[in-house]
Amino acid sequence: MDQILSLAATNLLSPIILSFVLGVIAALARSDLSIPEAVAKGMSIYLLFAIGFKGGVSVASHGVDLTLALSLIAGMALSALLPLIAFSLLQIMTGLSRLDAAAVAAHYGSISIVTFVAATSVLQSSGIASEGYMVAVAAAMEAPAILSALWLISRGGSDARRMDGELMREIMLNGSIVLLVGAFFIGGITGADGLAKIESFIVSPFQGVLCLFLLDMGLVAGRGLRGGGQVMKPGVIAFGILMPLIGSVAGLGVGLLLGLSTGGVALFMVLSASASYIAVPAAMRVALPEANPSIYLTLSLGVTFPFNLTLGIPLYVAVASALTGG
Amino acid sequence: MDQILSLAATNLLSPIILSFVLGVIAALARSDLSIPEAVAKGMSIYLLFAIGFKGGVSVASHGVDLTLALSLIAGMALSALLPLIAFSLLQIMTGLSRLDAAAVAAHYGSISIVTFVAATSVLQSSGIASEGYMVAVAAAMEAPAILSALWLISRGGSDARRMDGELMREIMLNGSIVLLVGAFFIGGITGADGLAKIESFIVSPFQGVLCLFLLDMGLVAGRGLRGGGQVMKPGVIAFGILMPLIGSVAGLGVGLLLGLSTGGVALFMVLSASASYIAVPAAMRVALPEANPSIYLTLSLGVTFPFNLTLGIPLYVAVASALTGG
Amino acid sequence: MDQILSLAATNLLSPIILSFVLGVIAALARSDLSIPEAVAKGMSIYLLFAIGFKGGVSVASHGVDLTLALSLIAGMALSALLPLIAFSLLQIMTGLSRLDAAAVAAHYGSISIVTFVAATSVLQSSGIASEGYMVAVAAAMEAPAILSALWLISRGGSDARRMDGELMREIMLNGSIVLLVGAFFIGGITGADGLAKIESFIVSPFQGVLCLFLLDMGLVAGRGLRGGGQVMKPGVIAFGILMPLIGSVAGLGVGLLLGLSTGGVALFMVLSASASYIAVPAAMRVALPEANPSIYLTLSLGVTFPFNLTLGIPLYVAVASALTGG
Amino acid sequence: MQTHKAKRVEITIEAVMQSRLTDALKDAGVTGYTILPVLGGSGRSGEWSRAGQVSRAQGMAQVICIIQPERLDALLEGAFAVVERHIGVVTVTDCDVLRAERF
Amino acid sequence: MQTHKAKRVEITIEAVMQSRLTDALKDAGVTGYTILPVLGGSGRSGEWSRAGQVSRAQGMAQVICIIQPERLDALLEGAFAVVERHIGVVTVTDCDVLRAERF
Amino acid sequence: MQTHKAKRVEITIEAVMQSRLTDALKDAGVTGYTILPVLGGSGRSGEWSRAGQVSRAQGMAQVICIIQPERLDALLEGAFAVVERHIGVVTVTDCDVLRAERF
Ligand SMILES: Nc1ncnc2c1ncn2[C@@H]1O[C@H](COP(=O)(O)O)[C@@H](O)[C@H]1O
Ligand SMILES: Nc1ncnc2c1ncn2[C@@H]1O[C@H](COP(=O)(O)O)[C@@H](O)[C@H]1O
Ligand SMILES: Nc1ncnc2c1ncn2[C@@H]1O[C@H](COP(=O)(O)O)[C@@H](O)[C@H]1O
Ligand code: NA
Ligand code: NA
Ligand code: NA
Repeated sequence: MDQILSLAATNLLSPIILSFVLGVIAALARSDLSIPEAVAKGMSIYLLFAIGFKGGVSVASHGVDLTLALSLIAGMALSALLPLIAFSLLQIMTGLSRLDAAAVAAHYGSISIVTFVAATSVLQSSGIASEGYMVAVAAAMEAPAILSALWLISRGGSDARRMDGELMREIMLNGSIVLLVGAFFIGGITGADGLAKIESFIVSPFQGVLCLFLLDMGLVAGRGLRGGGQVMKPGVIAFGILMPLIGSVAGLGVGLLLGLSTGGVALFMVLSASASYIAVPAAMRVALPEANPSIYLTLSLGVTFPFNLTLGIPLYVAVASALTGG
Repeated sequence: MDQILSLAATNLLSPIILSFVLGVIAALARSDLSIPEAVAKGMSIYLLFAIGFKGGVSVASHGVDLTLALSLIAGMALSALLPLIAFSLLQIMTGLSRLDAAAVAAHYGSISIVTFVAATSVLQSSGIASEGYMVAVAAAMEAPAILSALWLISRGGSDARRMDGELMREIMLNGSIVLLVGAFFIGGITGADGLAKIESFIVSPFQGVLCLFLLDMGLVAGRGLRGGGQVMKPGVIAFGILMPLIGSVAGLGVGLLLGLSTGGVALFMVLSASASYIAVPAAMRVALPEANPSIYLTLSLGVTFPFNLTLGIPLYVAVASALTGG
Repeated sequence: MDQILSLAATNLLSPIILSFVLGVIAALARSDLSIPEAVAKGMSIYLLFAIGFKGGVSVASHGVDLTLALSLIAGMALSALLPLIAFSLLQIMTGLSRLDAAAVAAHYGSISIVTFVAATSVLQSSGIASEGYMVAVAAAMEAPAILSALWLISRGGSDARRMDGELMREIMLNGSIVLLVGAFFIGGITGADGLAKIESFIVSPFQGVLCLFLLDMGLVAGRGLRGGGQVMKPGVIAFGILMPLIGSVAGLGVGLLLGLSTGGVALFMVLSASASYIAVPAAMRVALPEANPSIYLTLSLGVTFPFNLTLGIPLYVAVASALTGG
Repeated sequence: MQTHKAKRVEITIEAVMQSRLTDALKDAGVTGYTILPVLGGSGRSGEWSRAGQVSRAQGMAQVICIIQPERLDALLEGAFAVVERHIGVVTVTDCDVLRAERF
Repeated sequence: MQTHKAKRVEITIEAVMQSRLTDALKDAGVTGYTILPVLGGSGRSGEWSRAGQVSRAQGMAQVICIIQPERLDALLEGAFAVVERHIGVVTVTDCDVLRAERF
Repeated sequence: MQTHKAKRVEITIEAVMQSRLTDALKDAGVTGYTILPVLGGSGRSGEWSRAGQVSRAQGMAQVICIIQPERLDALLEGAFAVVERHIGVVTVTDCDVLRAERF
């Protein structure tokens, strides 16, 4: 318990979290502080490239094993199954329509890569190692949740065809996945030599870029909270905090079963606990345009993301440490 | 005198100044060289975050004292009073209308953060220390000048209500102030530990980013000179050089009275001498739309900024050194 | 031969080339991965500034000599003459109209600065030195080819006035040339001292930025190949590979005649072999609007650029090493 | 297809006044609007371009508002109160809209 | 100068639907279109702005299509099939064009 | 409110020709114009998008010019001389403007 609290305190007072808080405050105070869309997108490309590359380099030096394949499969299964739990929970806890509930559920099966990045940086400063291929697991968990959610809706019967080949292609080949997986392969192929060449670009400034990126996330989350406040009923908010806890327990079980390292288990918890706010919202606008975007965006970005960033990550890391004896 | 000249020469031949000069030349030659708006805004966010953060870290390690509070108050007083001097001077030296004169005066009470940043980098390469909280003084000096200028106009009686709550909020919470102050607090809270984490982002590349940012400032200043040439009467230009000198003397007096270090006195001079070109122009467009923006933008960016950057800063540093025995 | 192969293999498996390949694959697979225009432009400004500055610093430390002036003149001559060879070749090998052939020819006389940058980074990792002023030669070679191409057309007689003073100014003062030459002078003036100040901005992260920039180039090249496929007849594609080889031989001869170092000869080959895709296309849209941009853009970016990047550069470096005994 | 008569109002205004304008439009009973970025322009107060800026002070934006014809006057009064002292241009065009129940 | 009557159709639509819309326009026999970026807007589904986004999910774009009057109906049918379930606005204006042979 | 008849001319043109066009407009006596960025488009010369560019060579922009009806012909002559050999589209719409003394 002490460890959790001290980890939480260190985490809460890190420049990364404080930058996020600054963003939230600025947005709530209606400051005109804003980060240009192109710069935010540039930073996210940088973060994806760096995290993918480093994961690939780590796999190159540790070698590929069976656990890698099993982890990928387990991640996809989690992504596909978590929306079913989320959907039931939403029907119990909230008055959301089937459509809105399915759209929200899709977000919670999928993952938030920035939450993942923030967790790796907490692990790193705590000196806890993790499997490099967890970044590939992250990529594998992005899409299955969307299919689950659309299946939930089509089962409801209202109208059938929500998914077409074009949408499928868009989901599987969305920019973040391609960049993350591509950089992972580049890192895997070029290994430590490649990393040496671009280390002072993708390693040294990483934490600083993450600060500015989280400042922007804070601005967006704060604006969302300001605008989306009216749709945020107590039951919905409670779901946004309960669901990541449930997800993290599922991730914990899977991580322990696979026999991952402390860091690997913690990251599996983080991935399962986190909710998408990029790939899934875009897919939902195409496939379920009648679902209300304020609900899923505010919930994912305004409730679950801050919860995971501030309290969730230290909690998951502490639990993983305790249970793996790490 | 020798020291001033050698400092001026070193300053003039630094990559920072030469980048600015390159920008001016390119713009005057009507090259299509341009830095995308989003990139320029991204660099300015970087500079504000870095300078604020470093100021906060420095305060965290040196502790808070009474001089900090006095410096903030003195800065605000300077910002409020300098426009009155500027306004009288403009009425004597130029034929500008009351409205245009008040708008210009507001710019000279407020400050230019890039001039401040350039000065800190000159101090640093000369090995002169300064108080970390000067960055907070800079933030405190942004807004009071605007209120003074609007008071000057309302006293003139033409039409009263120029200022409303909305504008007040916009001024106090404008993005640059919020980011600068926010980063200052983050730096203060996380201290040297926080700095260690993001040092290779906010310290090492700082000078280089400043070069590219000044290249852009040069382009903008050059374009302004090309376009705004016709409104730039000799009296107006003379004001643009005289006023920073007067401001610097006021800053010098205040800095000496407060008993600041050599660097602190120099920075007080720089702040008082510099003229705003971001927060104040935007406020003027809202509150005094009839004032001609070419006058105040060209004067602030095309005359005073280059003057301070090239000759002013070395002069202020030399004077501060001589009078504080630094 | 062994050396060529091993150099080619090292080159092909570098993060830089693999990033380019990732971009091509993503575009061909119609992923929505894209780098915002502003960010791409920002990176290209960074690369031009860094490469120009470093060239200037190197000249400052090695001194100016006659070969510099001769190299500039030789570069301009090559740029002016290569389009004539290219034009004849196009008339023999392809069925392109005179207009399209002249437009394509202009691209091959001029140069691609990113190919140059990639080559310098190969030289550097092979520990081969080169003359710092080659960056000035690159700038000098940008424009003459355009004049040659317009002369080819005016000789054809269709309609005379393609070139006016305004276009001339646009070509000579286009942003890339001004930035490259300007940074070269700044580097030359500030020398090693200046470099020390901004080294951790323009040297350390250079390779990493180049990776992301080449990722974008790959995306653009891939999209061009997807869209411009229909105009790419076999003869045209063959030209896109033969012409850089011919250009490199011309560059080789000139470099050897001038008595340059191994690296200098290799860079002369690279410049002559590379084809423009920024300055020349823009000039062609103004002067020869009837020429089909898909042909010259796809050829330059989709065929010649990838060829030089992957196979050309190692080949040119190996040949230069062999013939200069480097 | 079934279309309905409507008015398309396009207001080019300084970026600093944008939120004041949209607030005024909402007060005038407007149900929606779309904002386009503006790259540059020229008028009595000279020429400007987005590339020539370090500050928000000079940027402009274009606010487009589709409304039912009978509401035009209220909108123009509201807009004019904001635009009056400021630079900017207001144009009104006749148009047909799909899904008129939205306006 | 010689001008010809044409219709100017402006469709404001979610960015995620943009390629589906332009595909539908091409199927409806449209010979060209132009796409403008949109900074923000407001409607029945609330207010949004480009600054408030980390995802493409909320952005919009404006597709402009100039066509000969007799082709309007085919275009509107095609566009409507895409826009139908989605938020967005479609307006049609009369205009004159130079170089009518292009449309 | 008091409005006046005017013409709204919208010219979509390659970015490299933009300054030549605005110079021609000024020569034709135009008092102002507004330039909007263009994200992409499609026409006889194929499809393009801003994301697919490393060079300015393919970008486009939209120049909007509000003028008094009697000046339309001069403007179109001037614009056409620039646009003639280049790709691009010119449309003219009737509109009403506030503050007509400005045009
Ligand atoms: N005749 C016009 N047609 C189109 N836009 C105009 C016109 N006049 C002014 N504008 C726009 O309105 C802005 C301010 O104009 P002004 O108030 O005349 O300085 C200009 O920068 C243009 O963007
Ligand atoms: N009356 C209107 N005038 C102009 N644009 C509108 C209007 N109503 C809606 N829009 C645009 O269409 C988007 C979606 O509108 P809605 O479907 O009403 O939520 C808004 O964000 C605006 O960009
Ligand atoms: N019918 C049209 N409607 C709207 N924009 C068009 C149309 N035709 C062409 N354009 C625009 O003009 C550009 C050049 O067209 P084109 O000259 O036909 O290749 C295209 O990329 C579009 O942006
Ligand atoms: Na999840
Ligand atoms: Na001042
Ligand atoms: Na060449």
